[in-house]
Amino acid sequence: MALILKRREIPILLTAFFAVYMMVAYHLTLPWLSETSQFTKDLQTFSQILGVMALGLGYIAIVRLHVGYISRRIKHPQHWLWSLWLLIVLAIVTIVGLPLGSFGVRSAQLRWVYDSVLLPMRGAMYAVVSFYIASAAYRVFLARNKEAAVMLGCSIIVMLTNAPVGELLGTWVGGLGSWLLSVPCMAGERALAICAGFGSLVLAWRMITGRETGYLRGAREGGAE
Amino acid sequence: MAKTESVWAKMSKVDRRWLFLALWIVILLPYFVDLSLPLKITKMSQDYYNYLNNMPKGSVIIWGWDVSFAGWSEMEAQGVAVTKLMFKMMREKGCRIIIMGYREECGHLPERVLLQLGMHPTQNPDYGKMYVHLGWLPGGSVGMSNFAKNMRAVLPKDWWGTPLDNLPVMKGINQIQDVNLVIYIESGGCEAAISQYVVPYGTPLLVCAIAQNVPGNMPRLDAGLIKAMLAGIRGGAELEMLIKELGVGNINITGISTTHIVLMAFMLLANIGYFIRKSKGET
Amino acid sequence: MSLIVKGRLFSGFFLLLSAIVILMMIEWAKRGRKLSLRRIAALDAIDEAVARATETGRPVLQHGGSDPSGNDTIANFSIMNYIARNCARRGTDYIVAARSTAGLPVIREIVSGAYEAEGKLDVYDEYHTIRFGSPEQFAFASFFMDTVATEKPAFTFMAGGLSGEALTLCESAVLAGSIVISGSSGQLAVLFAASDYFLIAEELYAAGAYLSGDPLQMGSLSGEDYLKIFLVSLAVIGIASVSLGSRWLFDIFNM
Amino acid sequence: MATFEESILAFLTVWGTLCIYSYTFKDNPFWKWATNTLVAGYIAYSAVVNIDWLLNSIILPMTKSMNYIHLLGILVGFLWYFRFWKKYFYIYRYALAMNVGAGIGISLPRTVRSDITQQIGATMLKLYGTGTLLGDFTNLVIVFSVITAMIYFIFTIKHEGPVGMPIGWISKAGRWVLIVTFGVAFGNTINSRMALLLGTVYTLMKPDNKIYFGILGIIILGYLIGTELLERRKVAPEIITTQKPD
Repeated sequence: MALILKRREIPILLTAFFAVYMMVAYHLTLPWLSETSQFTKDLQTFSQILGVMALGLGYIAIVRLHVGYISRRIKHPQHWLWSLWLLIVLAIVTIVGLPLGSFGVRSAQLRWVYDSVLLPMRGAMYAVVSFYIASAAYRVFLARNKEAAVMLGCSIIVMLTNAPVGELLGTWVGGLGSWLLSVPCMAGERALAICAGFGSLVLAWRMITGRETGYLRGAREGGAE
Repeated sequence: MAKTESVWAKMSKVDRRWLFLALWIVILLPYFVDLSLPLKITKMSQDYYNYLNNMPKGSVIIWGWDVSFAGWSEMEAQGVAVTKLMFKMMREKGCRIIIMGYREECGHLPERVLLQLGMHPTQNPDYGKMYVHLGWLPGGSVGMSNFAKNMRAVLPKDWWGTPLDNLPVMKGINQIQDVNLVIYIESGGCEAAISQYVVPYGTPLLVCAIAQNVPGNMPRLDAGLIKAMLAGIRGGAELEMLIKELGVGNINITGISTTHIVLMAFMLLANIGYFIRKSKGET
Repeated sequence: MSLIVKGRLFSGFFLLLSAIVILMMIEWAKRGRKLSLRRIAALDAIDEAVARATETGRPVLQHGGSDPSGNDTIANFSIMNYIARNCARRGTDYIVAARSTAGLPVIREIVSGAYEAEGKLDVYDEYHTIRFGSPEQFAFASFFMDTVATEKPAFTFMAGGLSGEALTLCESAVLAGSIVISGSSGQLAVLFAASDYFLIAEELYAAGAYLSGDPLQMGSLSGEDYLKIFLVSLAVIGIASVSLGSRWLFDIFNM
Repeated sequence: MATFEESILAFLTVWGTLCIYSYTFKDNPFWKWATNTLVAGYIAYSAVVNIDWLLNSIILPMTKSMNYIHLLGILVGFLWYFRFWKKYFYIYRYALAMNVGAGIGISLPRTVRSDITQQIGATMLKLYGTGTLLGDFTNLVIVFSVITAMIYFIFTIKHEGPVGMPIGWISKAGRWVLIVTFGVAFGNTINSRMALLLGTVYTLMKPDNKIYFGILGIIILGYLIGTELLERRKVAPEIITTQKPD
């Protein structure tokens, strides 16, 4: 029995069924096979709840990882005491967020957590990258060749368009900047979007036909060869 | 001769922390010296404002949030300004506003803005009559698609637990066809909203985009999938001017000027240094 | 009432067509169809960069990619196999900075397989070569930068689900004096500016297909190309007819 | 005057932000503290918010009137957790497969329209007779750019021979289009990142937070510079010997 359940065909068939059914239902108007038929609606509600039920996966994975670090008393990539601190924070936020007593998602305590810790810190985390943009602009953004020069020129015009200071140079800057954005850049992005669409088409068809099973284990069996 | 060479060579190797220091200085500068410059309203923001202004009376508008905590630092200007405009439309035109989120953070973020504007249910007795906050909708595309067909199946209650059937604002609104407009504020792309609302049902969509995603959204704007777009912090500042309520956008836009000047100066210096070194055969 | 919802006919047809073309091309490639690809500049650069690392005696560092489910990561694994074999052959120090727990076993398999194929399994030290950082974005970034600072690689290859943190990684590697080749379908502009060579979106997939010779990837690539040629020709016909004042093709697209 | 609670809030906000910014100086314990706190806080936050949705929208309504689809979703949802059971981990693939399948089925046909057919449709522009010279020129640029950039992404035609050569030229033009695109996108990315930075600084400079910004900023910066100087004194000779000529 276990051998049958272990077979890769079962998940592939499930993927194929869900994907193909939804695609067909999207296009047809039959009373029993359309986007608004009861079965389609039920299937979507089911999928949505199923997706949310994965909420604990990341949670458990990170607990396991850091419990492992602590039990092995590792020093690299970070000292195990930091892992201990991580688990403490995890426990505190979880307790504050669960509906126990006066706690819960809408409680003042959780508002504290996201207002004073998560919101400013996550913003700052991404803002750190802006410092690197500054250093990249200085160090890497050289007009070494024609390509780099054109790119540099376009960036500077767009920067002048985005900042109010550009208008001091005249209205042509803003005009040129918006033209660059809405004509050549738009066209380039359109080509990129079309190609990205093809990328997802290819991946989807490979998954549906079971040629691409990487997502089921982490990666394709047998590696890349 | 040898001396100049070493100066330019040194300049290319300067510790990046000096650049960071320069950046800190110009970021903090506008808080001490008034450097504000006049802001010209761009066509994109004007179109956005006009589109909302021309909405007929009594429209039903979904004000959808898809901003992460990380993106909020940039999107605060737009988020607050659009919310203000929504409430203005609610008062003046009797539009019904349905606030909702599309990711984990977006139950709390709109709540925070409602508190800030004095429109939180504990502060405003009108809550539920003309506007509602539905909380957040999990499931990404699958969730959106489901919500579009059958709102009450997946969000039977609002963010504070009141059943939707008890809220007068939700009367007669069961599916996306009952909604006249979707506004979507994003920090991670608006593809899901386009593919779940616009493509199958043709619901008009306005997007408030983080500046980084503006180029990526341009083809969709051009193809008419997005009706109008507000771009980055500048869009936020311009909308604040259009609704005549200046806020965080107009404070930070000055910083955009100063930081951009410094960055351009960095680029220029680096390139001058590079060309001088190149002409001397140093590279 | 028609059988098909109005406005969904053409896109539905295209969906079906794409399935047929892509699956047929994959099947054809599996039966041994030989495909030749156009030259991709960054691919030649990979060889040169590995050679330079060998000369200078400094290591080659590769980003292990995030969770292995997308096209980017698949391509990264193909390139990983190529670079690992190259390094094993030349005796160059090779390091992978792994990010995803799900990807870790795959990376181990690929790298040990590459060393085995070159008959260098005796010099392969897994703990030295494959280093696991953290699945979390910025914790990984910090780990990666740490690795760059201590190992001073001569060549850094990055691909596979790069996002907001990518610039910090790239910048730290450039500062350490490394050649950086990256490939991604996101963060294009930033990486294009900051790396020495950049594989733009599909170029990365093509590079992965080319280096591995995998019929699945090759076949998909060729299928995509046929579809692109089809669409480009439709666009040209459409532009011509619209310019002449007729919108029939446009109407078909909206059917 | 801020209340005690508000002061603590302000202190925490500034402290967390500055701990993260300390990283721009170098790797240090403040940053380690901040990143571990943030990872844990964020994961726990998203878990509890998800649980809250499940409880409020699915489980509690179920106690009033039974909805079998909801019940089935929850029961099948437990298959995810087989992932952590070594012996039967493969059962977890079933949940994953259904989830992936539904995702593909729902987004693919719509993406084909929004990202492929609609985009090609929007490229079918009039090349002359739009009324203005700029309009004609703009349309020409759009058409030229989209087509050349798409041809750049065709890989299976070698740029040799009578057919390949012209395609090679077109493809080169496409690369230039992409470079202009990246230039514009880079400018916008800079704008975005600077706005993020300014947004966090705006929080730091709020009246309640300003004072902590000053104090904590000096403390953290002092620590960083102090340790840096100490380290430099220790490793200075080594740096000189290992520095390579550029």
